[in-house]
Amino acid sequence: MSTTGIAAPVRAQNRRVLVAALVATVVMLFTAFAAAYLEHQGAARAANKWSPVALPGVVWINTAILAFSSVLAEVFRQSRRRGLLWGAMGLGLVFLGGQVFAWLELRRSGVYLPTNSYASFFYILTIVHAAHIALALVALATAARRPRIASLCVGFWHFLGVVWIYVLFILKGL
Amino acid sequence: MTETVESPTAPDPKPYQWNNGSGPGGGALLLIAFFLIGTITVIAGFMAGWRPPAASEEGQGIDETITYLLVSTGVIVLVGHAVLCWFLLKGGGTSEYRRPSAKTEWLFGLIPVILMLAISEAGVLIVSGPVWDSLFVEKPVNPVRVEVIGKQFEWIVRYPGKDGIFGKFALKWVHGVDNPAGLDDTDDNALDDVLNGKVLVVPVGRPVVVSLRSHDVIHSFFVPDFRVKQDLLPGYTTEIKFTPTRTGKFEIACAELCGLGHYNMRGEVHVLPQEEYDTWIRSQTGHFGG
Amino acid sequence: MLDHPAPKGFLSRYVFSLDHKVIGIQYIVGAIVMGLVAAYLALLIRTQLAWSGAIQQPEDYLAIVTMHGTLMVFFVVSPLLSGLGNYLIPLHIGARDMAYPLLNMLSFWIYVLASVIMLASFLMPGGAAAGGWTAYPPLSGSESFLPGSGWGQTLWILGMALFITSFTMGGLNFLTTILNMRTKGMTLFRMPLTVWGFLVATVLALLAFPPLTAAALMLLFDRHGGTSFFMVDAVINDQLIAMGDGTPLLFQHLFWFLGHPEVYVIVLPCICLLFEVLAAFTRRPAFGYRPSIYALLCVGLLSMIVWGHHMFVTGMNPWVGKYFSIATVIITAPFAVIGVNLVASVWRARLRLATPMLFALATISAIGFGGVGGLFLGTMTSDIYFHDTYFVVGHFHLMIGTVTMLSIMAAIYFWFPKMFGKMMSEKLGKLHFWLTAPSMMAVFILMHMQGLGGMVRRTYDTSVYTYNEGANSSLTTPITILAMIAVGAQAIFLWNFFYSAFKGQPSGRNPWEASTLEWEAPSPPPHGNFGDELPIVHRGPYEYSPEGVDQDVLPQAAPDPDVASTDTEIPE
Amino acid sequence: MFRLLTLFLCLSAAALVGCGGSDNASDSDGCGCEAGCGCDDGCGCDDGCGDDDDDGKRAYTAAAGTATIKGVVNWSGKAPRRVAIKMGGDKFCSTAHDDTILSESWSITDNKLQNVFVQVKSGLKGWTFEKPKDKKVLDQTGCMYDPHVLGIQTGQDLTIRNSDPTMHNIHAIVFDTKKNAFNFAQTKQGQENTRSFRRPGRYYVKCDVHGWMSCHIIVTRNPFHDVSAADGSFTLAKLPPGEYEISAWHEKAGTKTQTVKVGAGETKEIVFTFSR
Repeated sequence: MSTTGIAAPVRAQNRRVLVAALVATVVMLFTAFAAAYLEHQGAARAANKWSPVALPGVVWINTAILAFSSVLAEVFRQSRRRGLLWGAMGLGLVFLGGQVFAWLELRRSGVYLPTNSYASFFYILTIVHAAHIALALVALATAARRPRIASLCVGFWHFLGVVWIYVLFILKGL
Repeated sequence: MTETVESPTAPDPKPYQWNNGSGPGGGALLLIAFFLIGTITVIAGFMAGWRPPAASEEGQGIDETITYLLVSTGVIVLVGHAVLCWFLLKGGGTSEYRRPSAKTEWLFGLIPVILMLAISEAGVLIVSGPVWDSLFVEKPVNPVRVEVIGKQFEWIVRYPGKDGIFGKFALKWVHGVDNPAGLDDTDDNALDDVLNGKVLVVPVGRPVVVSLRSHDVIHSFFVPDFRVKQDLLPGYTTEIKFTPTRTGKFEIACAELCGLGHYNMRGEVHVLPQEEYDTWIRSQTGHFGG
Repeated sequence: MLDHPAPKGFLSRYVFSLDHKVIGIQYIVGAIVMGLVAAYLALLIRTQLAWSGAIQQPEDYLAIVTMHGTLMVFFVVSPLLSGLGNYLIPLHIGARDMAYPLLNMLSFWIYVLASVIMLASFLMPGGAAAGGWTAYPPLSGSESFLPGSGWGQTLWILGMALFITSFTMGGLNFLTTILNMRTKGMTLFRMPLTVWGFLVATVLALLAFPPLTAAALMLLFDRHGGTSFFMVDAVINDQLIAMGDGTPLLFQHLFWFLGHPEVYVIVLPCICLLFEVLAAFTRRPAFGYRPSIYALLCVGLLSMIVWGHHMFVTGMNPWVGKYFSIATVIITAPFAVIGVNLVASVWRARLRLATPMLFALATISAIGFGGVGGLFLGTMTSDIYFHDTYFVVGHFHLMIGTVTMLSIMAAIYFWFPKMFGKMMSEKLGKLHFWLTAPSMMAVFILMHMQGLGGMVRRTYDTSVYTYNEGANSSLTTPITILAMIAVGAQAIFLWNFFYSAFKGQPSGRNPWEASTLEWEAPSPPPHGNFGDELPIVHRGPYEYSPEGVDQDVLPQAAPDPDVASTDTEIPE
Repeated sequence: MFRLLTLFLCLSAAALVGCGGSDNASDSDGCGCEAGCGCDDGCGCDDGCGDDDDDGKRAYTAAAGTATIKGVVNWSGKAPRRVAIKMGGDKFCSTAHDDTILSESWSITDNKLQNVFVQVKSGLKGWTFEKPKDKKVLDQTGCMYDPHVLGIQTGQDLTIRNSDPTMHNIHAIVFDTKKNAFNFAQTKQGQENTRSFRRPGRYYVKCDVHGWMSCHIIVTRNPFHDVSAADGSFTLAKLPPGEYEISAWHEKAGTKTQTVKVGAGETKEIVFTFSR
């Protein structure tokens, strides 16, 4: 009689499928926002009401922070030095702080959530992304003690970094 | 694992046993039910006694699509039910059974694919395509242009007036009876615009292009006799075209849920002969007296 | 054997259970409770329509219509399928439990929380959400438009958000379990079609729900954050209310990007489980196993790209409309394959007309009617006439009401012995069937007829217009009476269900002499489902009446080396 | 809230038992504010909050009111054009009237302005007023509101009746804030619902089904208000003696005020004159 529960390889495969599916749902979520953004932009441009707001400079610093955090996490994944993970998470927290700073910065310049549709999209996209980052930080924290899920958590962290680039691309490039 | 698991093969006390002797007792009833429902539906669909006769050219086109679909799918449903009933009645007994080969299975997969693709795409492209084009793609010749405004819960009909040009409007100018359409009373084009409450008056035999806009939520302009329906979106102007083929009074219904008075958002279309229409439109004075 | 030990106390066994079987039954019972509420609302709607007396106010009527739709689609049928899926998937594929039991339990309890919040909508000032189950803004965006669009709508959004969370958690679990937890020998193409149905539906749900999440979030911001994603300046009581310049159509796109696949999420498992019931009661293999699977995949794929057929009359670009119409009617092709295979499964049957079989056969008929009704709505010009009439109501009630309900009934009657180790009463079951199936079919087919007469849906009083007088006066009251019969008959089912669960005749391990894996387990299956060793799968799921064998059925798990079957080698 | 709880319970009761009863509970004006002077919550209490003093409140009785202010509202100049209402499209309304119905926003006969709301704006410092026992009635008849301008005291019951065999909905907003006050439908002839107002202010009422139907409800703290009749006359009776600021408001012509001093038993006449 086996007492080991679900076999380890199956377990590992389960996790991969789970995370892959999760990634797919997050992609769909942000794609939906991107589609909404495009639709709004089209309508607003047609009515000559499209007025993008200059992004606060801090978002570029945030991008660098998130990228560096990803690098640290990746090195952790390969070297399994836990200090690096704490570093990555610390940078993640700094990123969240930076995002809050960006929101405050926009508020100071008189750009609020309802100001115009570009501002609305900036806030809603960054808020949704920040919520994902916060959840991923929790996942990373658990990864510190459970090496078996570390790689997947780091992978998801990279993915959220890519999502952040996607968000910036929506807001800046589209 | 501490729990002792019951062996899968352990015998149960009084196990249920399928009684082969009971036979397909309900089979005949089932057949009757299927056939009745199917036949009645298809025949009733053909009769369609409740559908008001089409009163517009586009409506006749749409009716053709409906008839085409009723015939083609009616046959499919009837044949399908007949086959099912035949299978049920005939049964297979306990005699030897030849398993359908993979080839048969694929063949029976291919036949419905081809059949349904032919029926459905012919319906879309051949039967309904030209009607769709005439509604939305082709430019109407010498149309009557009218505007219908939807608001909770009524229709406001606006004519361009003597100058034939719709005047400027904005929501901020809307006020009750004085200015229900939100016309700009400083715009010369707007001064002679005619408002006609909930009644749309149009001539027979000419295409009518109705511009639609909404003051609040989404409504849907639906004239069942003309078979046309078009949503009104706040902030946008949409258009629908129809060509009345006979005179009379028809009803306008709101087809999109718009609030607690949705069911009561009734309007009327009066289709007049061209001369009567001309007389009528000439007798109308602009809302601002222009 | 399992990550979680066998439960000891009442709470861990029956309430906060990690066992997929208990969670499955919890889901089913929860859905039955919500179903009673939703069915009651349906009767209120029908009473108002048939005897438009002083039964409700229009604002209450709209709230009832909205909540009936929302509850039925998201809180009754979806969780019924979550329940069946939870119960059946591990048993079908030979697993001891779902991949993530804790996630599974959380998913159920979040569903309970979502249901409570959704029902609390009725208690809000202004009443429950009343903007329709589609919740189109601007109507659903401001209290100024509709009393129910106040806090009732906010709770509706929160309830939906929680439901999506719950459904996503369940979906992740289903997907992982089906892909990874199959027992030895259970290849993808040996899986019962029920599992295939759940697999495709799960993938669809995971991809389609996030856009609704986005839409709900934006609607929430519009309502409480002052944004104008969907809201547009409006005139209310002659006063201009500045709401911005959003795009109301955007919501419809996002909603139907979910809404259309959601229909298939609901319908596909229901259709697929029919094959299983049919096979067991015809003693013949399900016809066209592989073609059905490919058709299923095609339906799933196509369902993601045809949402626009819900929006033919919104003033979309005519070429876009044409595309959506062409793509939509393509779906009839794979669907017809499934339909033909269902009918052909009865070919040369050795019929056993037990209750589950009756329900399954009636479902085939409902699929026929519902399927062809879809053609009328997918073809762009006929949809101009039928859009938002009772034709639509009849059509989708036939597909996601009748087809789902009848096939879920077939499933419950079929797998009840496995769930409780008892049989449901056949007599009561047949009575239930003869009262339910014909009346349900008739109700919704007659609604199609009303739609042919152009009757507009969501109307509080249908007698305002004269054009629909015929359809209204001759059909509305009969429909209501039939609906009352259909709902009333469920009392028989409820009695049968709960009585038989305790006092039914013992069923034994495999009362229907069926072939799939779940019948290898004892009834009800113990903690861990199967005994010490998981069953090993030797062949496809429906080896009834095998050739050259003196046996009625070859179960998937039965090793039978002397049978010359093409499919006996065990892949690793 | 309790109304809705009742509604829910009603829904859960029998299908055939009517829920009409749940409507009759006296309802708030949709603003959750207690009587008081917190004017910041946007519930439209615009009448002299500063006048009320917590100290020395005297309860008003009919015996204290011996003075009367009478008057007339004049119109000078050419009367503005009145818009004719087109009631076509509605099965009932279009046949309800034989002659043309004109919009009620300007109703001037012989240079007398009708539908002017006259009230005591200030000068009642220290008085407190009981909730009146009698009800006011807002009728919907012939697809018009009767009356077009209605004054009512806080807490006083307003019976809203539908005398037409067609559906009307009564959609009231607080005029100043444009917030929803109430919005419900009366579907059948003879249906009555009761509402009352907790906060003073102006409420603009419309029937959304019949866009021409509108009326104004002005809620005051005291019973001294009147609406000018067709001959322009109004009466503010049973006032306690004192000096008052009287305001006259017309939906189109705006507001005018006068100060009048009346002694015990005295009757004073005043004249308001509006023009374009």
